[in-house]
Amino acid sequence: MKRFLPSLPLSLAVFVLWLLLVATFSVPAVALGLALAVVLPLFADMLRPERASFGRLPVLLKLGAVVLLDIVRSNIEVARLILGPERAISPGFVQVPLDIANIHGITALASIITLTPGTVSAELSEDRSHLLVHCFNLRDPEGVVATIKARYEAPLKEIFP
Amino acid sequence: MSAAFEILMVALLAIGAFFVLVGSLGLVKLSDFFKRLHGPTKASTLGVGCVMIASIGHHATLGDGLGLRELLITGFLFITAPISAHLMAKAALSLAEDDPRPSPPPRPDQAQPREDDGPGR
Amino acid sequence: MLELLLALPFVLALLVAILRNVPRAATAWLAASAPLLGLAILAWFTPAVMSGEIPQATHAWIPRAGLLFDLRLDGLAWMFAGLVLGIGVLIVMYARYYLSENDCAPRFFAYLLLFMGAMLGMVLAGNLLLLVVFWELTSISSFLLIGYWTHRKDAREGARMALTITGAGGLALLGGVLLLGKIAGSFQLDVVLASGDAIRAHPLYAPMLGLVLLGIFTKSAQFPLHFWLPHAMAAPTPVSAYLHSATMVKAGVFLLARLHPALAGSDLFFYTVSGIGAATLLVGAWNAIFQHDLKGLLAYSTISHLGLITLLFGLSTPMAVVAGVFHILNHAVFKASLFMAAGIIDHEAGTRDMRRLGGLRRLMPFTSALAIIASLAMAGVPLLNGFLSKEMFFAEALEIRGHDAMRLGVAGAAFLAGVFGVAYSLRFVHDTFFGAGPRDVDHEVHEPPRWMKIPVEILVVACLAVGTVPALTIAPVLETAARGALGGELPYYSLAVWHGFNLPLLMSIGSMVLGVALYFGLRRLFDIHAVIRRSFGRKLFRGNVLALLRLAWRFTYAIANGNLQRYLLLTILAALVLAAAPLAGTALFAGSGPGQPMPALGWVLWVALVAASIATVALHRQRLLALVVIGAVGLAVSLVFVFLSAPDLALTQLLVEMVTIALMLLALNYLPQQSPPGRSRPRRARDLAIAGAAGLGVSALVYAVITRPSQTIAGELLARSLPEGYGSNVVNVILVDFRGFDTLGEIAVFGIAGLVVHALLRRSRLAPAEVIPGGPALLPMPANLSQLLFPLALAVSVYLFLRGHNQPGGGFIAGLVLAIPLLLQYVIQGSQYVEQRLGFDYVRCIGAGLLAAVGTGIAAMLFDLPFLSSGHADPVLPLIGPLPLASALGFDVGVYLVVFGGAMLILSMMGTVKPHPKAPPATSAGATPGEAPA
Amino acid sequence: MMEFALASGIGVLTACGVYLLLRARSFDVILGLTLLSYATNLLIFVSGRPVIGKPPVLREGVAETLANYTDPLPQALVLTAIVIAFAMTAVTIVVAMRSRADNRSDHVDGREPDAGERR
Amino acid sequence: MIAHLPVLPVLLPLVAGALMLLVGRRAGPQRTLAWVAMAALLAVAALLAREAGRGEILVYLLGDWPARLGIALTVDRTSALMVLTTALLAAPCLLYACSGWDRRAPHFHALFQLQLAGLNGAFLTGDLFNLFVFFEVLLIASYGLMLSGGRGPRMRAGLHYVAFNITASTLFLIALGLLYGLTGTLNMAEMSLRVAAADPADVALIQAASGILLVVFCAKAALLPLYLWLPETYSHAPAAVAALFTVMTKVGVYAVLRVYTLVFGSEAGALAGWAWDWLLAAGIATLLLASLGALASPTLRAQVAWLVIASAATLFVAFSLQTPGAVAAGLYYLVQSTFVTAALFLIADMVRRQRGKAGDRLDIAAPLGHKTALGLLFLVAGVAVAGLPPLPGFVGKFALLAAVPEGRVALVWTTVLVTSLLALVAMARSGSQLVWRAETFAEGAAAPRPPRAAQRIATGVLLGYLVVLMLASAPVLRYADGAAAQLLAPADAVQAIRGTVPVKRAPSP
Amino acid sequence: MIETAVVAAMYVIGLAMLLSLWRLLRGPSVPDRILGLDTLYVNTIALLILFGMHLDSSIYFEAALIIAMLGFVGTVMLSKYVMRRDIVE
Ligand code: NA
Ligand code: NA
Repeated sequence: MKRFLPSLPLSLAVFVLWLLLVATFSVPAVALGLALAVVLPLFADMLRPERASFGRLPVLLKLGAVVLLDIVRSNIEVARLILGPERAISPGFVQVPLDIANIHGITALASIITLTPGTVSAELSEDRSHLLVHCFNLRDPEGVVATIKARYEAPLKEIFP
Repeated sequence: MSAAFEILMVALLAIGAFFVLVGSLGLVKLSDFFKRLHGPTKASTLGVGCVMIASIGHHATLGDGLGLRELLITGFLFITAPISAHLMAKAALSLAEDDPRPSPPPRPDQAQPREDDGPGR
Repeated sequence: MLELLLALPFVLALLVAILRNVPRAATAWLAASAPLLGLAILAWFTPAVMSGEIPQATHAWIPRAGLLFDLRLDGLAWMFAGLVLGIGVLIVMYARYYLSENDCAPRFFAYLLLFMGAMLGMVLAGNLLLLVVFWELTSISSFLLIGYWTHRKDAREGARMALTITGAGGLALLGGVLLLGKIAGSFQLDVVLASGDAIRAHPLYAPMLGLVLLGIFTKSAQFPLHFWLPHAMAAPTPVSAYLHSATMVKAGVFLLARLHPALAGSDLFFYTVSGIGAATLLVGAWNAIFQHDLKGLLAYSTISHLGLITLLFGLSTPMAVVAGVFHILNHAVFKASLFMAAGIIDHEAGTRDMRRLGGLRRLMPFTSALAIIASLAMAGVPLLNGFLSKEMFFAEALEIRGHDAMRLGVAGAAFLAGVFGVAYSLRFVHDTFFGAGPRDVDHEVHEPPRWMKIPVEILVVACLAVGTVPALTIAPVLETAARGALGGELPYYSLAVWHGFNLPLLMSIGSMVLGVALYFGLRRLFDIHAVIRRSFGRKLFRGNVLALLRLAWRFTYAIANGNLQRYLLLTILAALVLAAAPLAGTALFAGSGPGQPMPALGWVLWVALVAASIATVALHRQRLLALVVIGAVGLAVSLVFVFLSAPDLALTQLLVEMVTIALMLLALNYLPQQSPPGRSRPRRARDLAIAGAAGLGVSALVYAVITRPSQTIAGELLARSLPEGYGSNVVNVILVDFRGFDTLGEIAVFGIAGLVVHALLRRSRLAPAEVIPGGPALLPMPANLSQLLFPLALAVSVYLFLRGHNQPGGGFIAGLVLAIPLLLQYVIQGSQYVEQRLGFDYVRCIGAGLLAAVGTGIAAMLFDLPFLSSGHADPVLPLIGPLPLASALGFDVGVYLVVFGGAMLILSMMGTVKPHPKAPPATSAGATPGEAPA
Repeated sequence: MMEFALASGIGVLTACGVYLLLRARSFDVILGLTLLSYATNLLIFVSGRPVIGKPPVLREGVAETLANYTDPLPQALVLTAIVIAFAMTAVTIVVAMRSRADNRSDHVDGREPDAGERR
Repeated sequence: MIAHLPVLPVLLPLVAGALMLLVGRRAGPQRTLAWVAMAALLAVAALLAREAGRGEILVYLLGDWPARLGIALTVDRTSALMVLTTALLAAPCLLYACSGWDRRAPHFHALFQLQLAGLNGAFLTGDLFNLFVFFEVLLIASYGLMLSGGRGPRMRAGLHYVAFNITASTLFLIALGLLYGLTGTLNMAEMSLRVAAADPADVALIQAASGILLVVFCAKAALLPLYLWLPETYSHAPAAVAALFTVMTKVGVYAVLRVYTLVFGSEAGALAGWAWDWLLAAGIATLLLASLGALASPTLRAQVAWLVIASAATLFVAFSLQTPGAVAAGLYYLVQSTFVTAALFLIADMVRRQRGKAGDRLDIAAPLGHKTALGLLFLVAGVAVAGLPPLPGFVGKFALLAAVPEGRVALVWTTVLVTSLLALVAMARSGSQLVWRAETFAEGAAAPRPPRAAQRIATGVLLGYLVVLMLASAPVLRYADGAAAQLLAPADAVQAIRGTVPVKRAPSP
Repeated sequence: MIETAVVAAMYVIGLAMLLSLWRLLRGPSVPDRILGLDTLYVNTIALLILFGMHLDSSIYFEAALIIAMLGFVGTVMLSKYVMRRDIVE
């Protein structure tokens, strides 16, 4: 199975993408979508990405909701800061120690950090033990680290065990 | 089309345009690269996102019927924005005169080097 | 038969050249067989020619331009052919012994026969253009013969000089002949000779005559273009004897004789030709006295005699023409023998310098006797042939009609030349054969081989025979030849040796006495041997050639100075001038079309475009910055496409922009990061002004065009796109159907670009401008995301490809959407990582794509439709249903493959350039051993 | 007004391109050629007369005339021109790289100008 | 298949080039493919010339679209002659390259075929934009041919060549955009009608656009003041490539001839023949300067390159006279000058290889291996290039001189005759320097290996063409007369192009 | 109403683009300019979507999609160049 369908989530993603693109459910379109969903991940697999087992779906959905909410919230927060006087902002870097070892997990975490306004993941240490994060307004480094670990890293550890 | 829908659409457009503008405004106004780096993330998330939803609604009512293709744009932005932000940050770090990075706190539990090399090599 | 006569020398020249490894005697006999057989043929024609017939052979060559291969053997041609062949036999015989063991005989004889053929062709030509053809051939073959001893500088220079002068004359002659043909309405000799009056009356007569005479005078070494002839003496003596006394230099006077009926008879002709002839006569004779080299003396003497003949033809009376023809014959005979004698002397004594020679009559009495007799003929001593024609010349000089001053002048010149002639002949005889013996000669001097003398003997016998019994020997020949030259009735003339005691005889005697007196007088006055005569002509020639070369050099490299900026500047200026010229003074611009309003957003775009362009210029010295900024220009341009209804263009521009940035960044690594401060301020100001003018000009033109109503055929394209091209994206239908041939060319260009880049970078090692310390950047997180992106992008690529015919998209766009994510893998993961895993052969990809596109086009041909005709099918597949298929899809597959293959070939080659071995090694501080830069 | 904006925009691109084209370094010349190619692409494009919002992609029920769609032909030409320009740029860039490596100068004439004649 | 004849000269090399990319890099299959394609192309070109020789204009509607909508290939005598000349030239060039260069230059064979496809496309197309595309095909292939396997100075020359040509192509596009904007069509025949019927207010604009176009063609043809790029480019190209390039300037000349007789020709109303006066002046000036350049050249190859410019300039002089005789003489001269300059490039290369370090430098005396054979080849080629009889250079020049109309005689004759003399002096100089002045090899020094048979044969073939041209002057000139007649009376061509109906499609909707 | 809002939003985006352009042209550091370009791309996506709404057409969707999907490639390469010079290692 792994040989012909290396990554089910990827196949699914391709299929969904295809359906969204063609925006019809005609037989040839769906058939082609299925074919692509099989073939394209095979191509991608030739690049031999690091594999990961995929954990619990409900956690994923919950994490998604949290992230979306955080995005909205921090968007507003950052917009306020930008429009306000600049001296109110005190930016800074913070090293987030990582518990999660899986590269997919790390990637997801870093992406979430970047997508959430106010924080940008700037660098992953070579041993993948620390993520360097730049905060737009860094008042409480420990607090930021703790929030990240609790809100995002913990569920991600469940998703990518 | 209901007035409520219309108001919702206008609001979405307003919010979207606002965040896009704020992002670019930050880019101009802020004094330091790392501060500015936070600008476009607004634009690419909430800014574009709101416009996208408005567009879905618009085409669903006026145009070719319901299509969720616009979601793909946000989807792709969610994949690509972190990559570019990450690399820009790394680029800026590599140019920084004195390293602004705080040293990582010691982590006794992960002292030994990892075995797998990762795809980056 | 005439054709055979002409072909003989050429055929044998080829034979002689091919048969290189045969004994010299065989080569010589082979070579001699050409003139011998030729003489036989000529003899066969003789009765007919003598009876006034003109055998003719005509073949078409380029009839449209009046060039016929027409051979014509009238009396003059017959005489000249006889001269060429007869002396030719003797020369071959002589040369067989003359050439040394080191000389390559086949080459010599081949050249000689080539020349012989050219000469024969010239005299036999019945078409003036054909005559020019052979005329130039004589120049070329004489060039080869003069330069035969290639190792000698004087030979090379002499050959070049002769070729330059006679070649120039030949070109002038070509011009003259073309004019003559225009005037006469034909290039056929018969026609031209018959229309003398019309020719002389024509307004173009003077320029035509000038050009023809220029040809004649250069060939016949007339003053002041005579100086090449003495330098041609660097040739082996047989060549000098043959070409530079008997035949080639006679080509000029031959032509003078040939065209006499057509050209002569005007005052212009009379004064020019006789004036130049007289000047040459005197200059040549005077110079001959002071030559120390035997061949030099003979060369100047030849010049003088050619002047004499020219003068005679210039006088234009029938008698003068007869005398001229007669002297041609006589001079050929005695001068050839003299040259051969000089050659024998050179051969035996090892020198031709009269200052070192002397007393040879004791050492080689027989040869001396022959040479002395020939010299006396040259001096015009009675009972020898030279006397007869000289006497005729004196007589003619005294009978010039009308002009008293002219008569006096010519007679005086004739007399003076006679005096000089006696003087140099005497010098030749006295300094060589009498007096004290040879000095500083390392040879034992003795008689030459038997067969080397025979040619000289024959010629000297001829001198004597003609001189004593002219009526029995030369009279019929002269009559035939003169009739050919005059083209009609001959005047009365007598070839008797004794005409009574008259003024010409008095002149002869006088010149004899004064000549002897002059020679000994000069010797007494100052040492004639010490006179050093520099060739003024050569100096002038050399100077001119050098000046020409210098001028050429200066001109050429002042303009083509190897500076690209200048080339580009000139190109832009040329375009500006040619575009501005028609517009100067016209009130153009605003067309009649109503202008469209500009939305404010458009101005935003305008500002972005203009600001980013100007910033690119302002920042261009910091290259990376310029690249970033130019990216904004590209984005602005694609937005223009978006707003102005061109979605395909916008897509393409966006994608190409990305790839272009990639290319430039890849290259920038191997180039300096900054441009040094460039040119001086005035230069910059100039460039700025030109750039401004170009921009203004383009703006004006564009504005003028787009405010005019359009008259495009595009309406029909729109209408026929869907029903006949099976696509609703009209742009794509144009690309793959209406103008599919353009696209085929376009992908060929794209594929070739890939090949070129591949060829240029495949094995090359380049040094990066700067190596940043540290190993390759590790980007695990972006790598992970980009691997996720990859299959999704592929799906988008397939989608864009499939819908391209009906919606924005298509093969090109899809190909790039496939290539860019792959490029991203290269960037983020490194080339080694990608190529080990995804080993495409991009070159084959290009080939397959091209084949697919062409194949789709060819498929139409199987249905008897033209290449690239589109087809359409709606197969109904089980389970899937109807599947609309346009043949354009096949074509687009080709585009897709080529674009993907080409783009990736370019990018991957540029990305995987090997660093130059001399480049500083990347000091990888933290890198593990496996991470050396790929 | 739009015509004027387009014409002037193309003019500015041309002027900037020409100025860079006349610089002495290969990279500057390549930049100039890139700008010029933008200018020419736009020029060909507008020769079909610029129209906002009428892309030549046929829609059902809309008459296939120039009143409803913009002229597609120049667009096809520009597409070809873009591709060709890209190919040419690629080759130029590689030749510039090789010339720099082989001749040790990125001067377009393959050698550094003497001090006297800076250009 | 005969119906598809016009497109085959493009398709054959294109397919061959594509196949070469698929069969891998080994020389065997590559050469086999190359020669099969070459033979086929020769046959096709000969057939095409025979068909065109009948006097009808062959129109091939690609995609079965009427000429005004799609792209039509148009074959008249001139284009068929160009295709045949190219094929005849290419064969010996290929042979010469097969003596070894093809192994050292990556993708040589594919690039060679694609170059031929580009050349033939440019000669055959009847569409102005398609002409641009094929110009680009042949140019980019020429970049590859010139630079593949090259180093150092060749790269510098290549950079000049590339940058210059891209600039010219940019101008080409500008001109095309303006012309399309003003006339609304790209088909030359169609455009000619629209130019003839142009609104008087547009005439100046059309002329301005066509002026820019003229600059482009003249840049490719190396006409004053745009010729400066050529000597360094050609003298740095590999021999077989330089020899093939001799037809590239002729593409520019051909394009001028085609466009400015058809679109702006005798029937173009206010713009009839406007370009030819400019061209005559520029041609004469170029001819003079190029002849001086030939005299000034430091190397034999540079000298030949200048002679290439001189020959192109001669063609401009001939064509700009616009009389049937002069145009025909020009076409004849075009063919012969292509062959002779190509032969000279090959000879220069062989000479270079026989002279050791001195190469083909003219100012250094050096021994020359295999002097006799090389000398003979040089002699024949030199005679031909200097326009001396009896070789066709003379025939062409004299046919040209004979056809000069009254008012121009003094100017044209003086120029042509004087420059012929300069060429003669130049050839005599270089020949005597290289061949005659050659020293003997030093004792013990091994003489260089003789030129390979392929090299000698290739050169011999090119010179053989000259002999054939000389002997067949009458029929070739007759053909050229027909070609000139077609060019100077474009109405028939326009009629034929517009009148050709598609095989299947309706001519109009 | 919506139409007006769309147009107004487009103007706002236009303003944002000018601001991004200013950063792109002004610098001062290279990453600043890269950031400006990146933001310009993101702004463009919004503009394209709005323009599609304005025209009632989804014809520019692909352009927006491609910018979203591949627009960042330029950013990546430029940043990599700043970091390493050698963008394909
Ligand atoms: Na690299
Ligand atoms: Na590398």
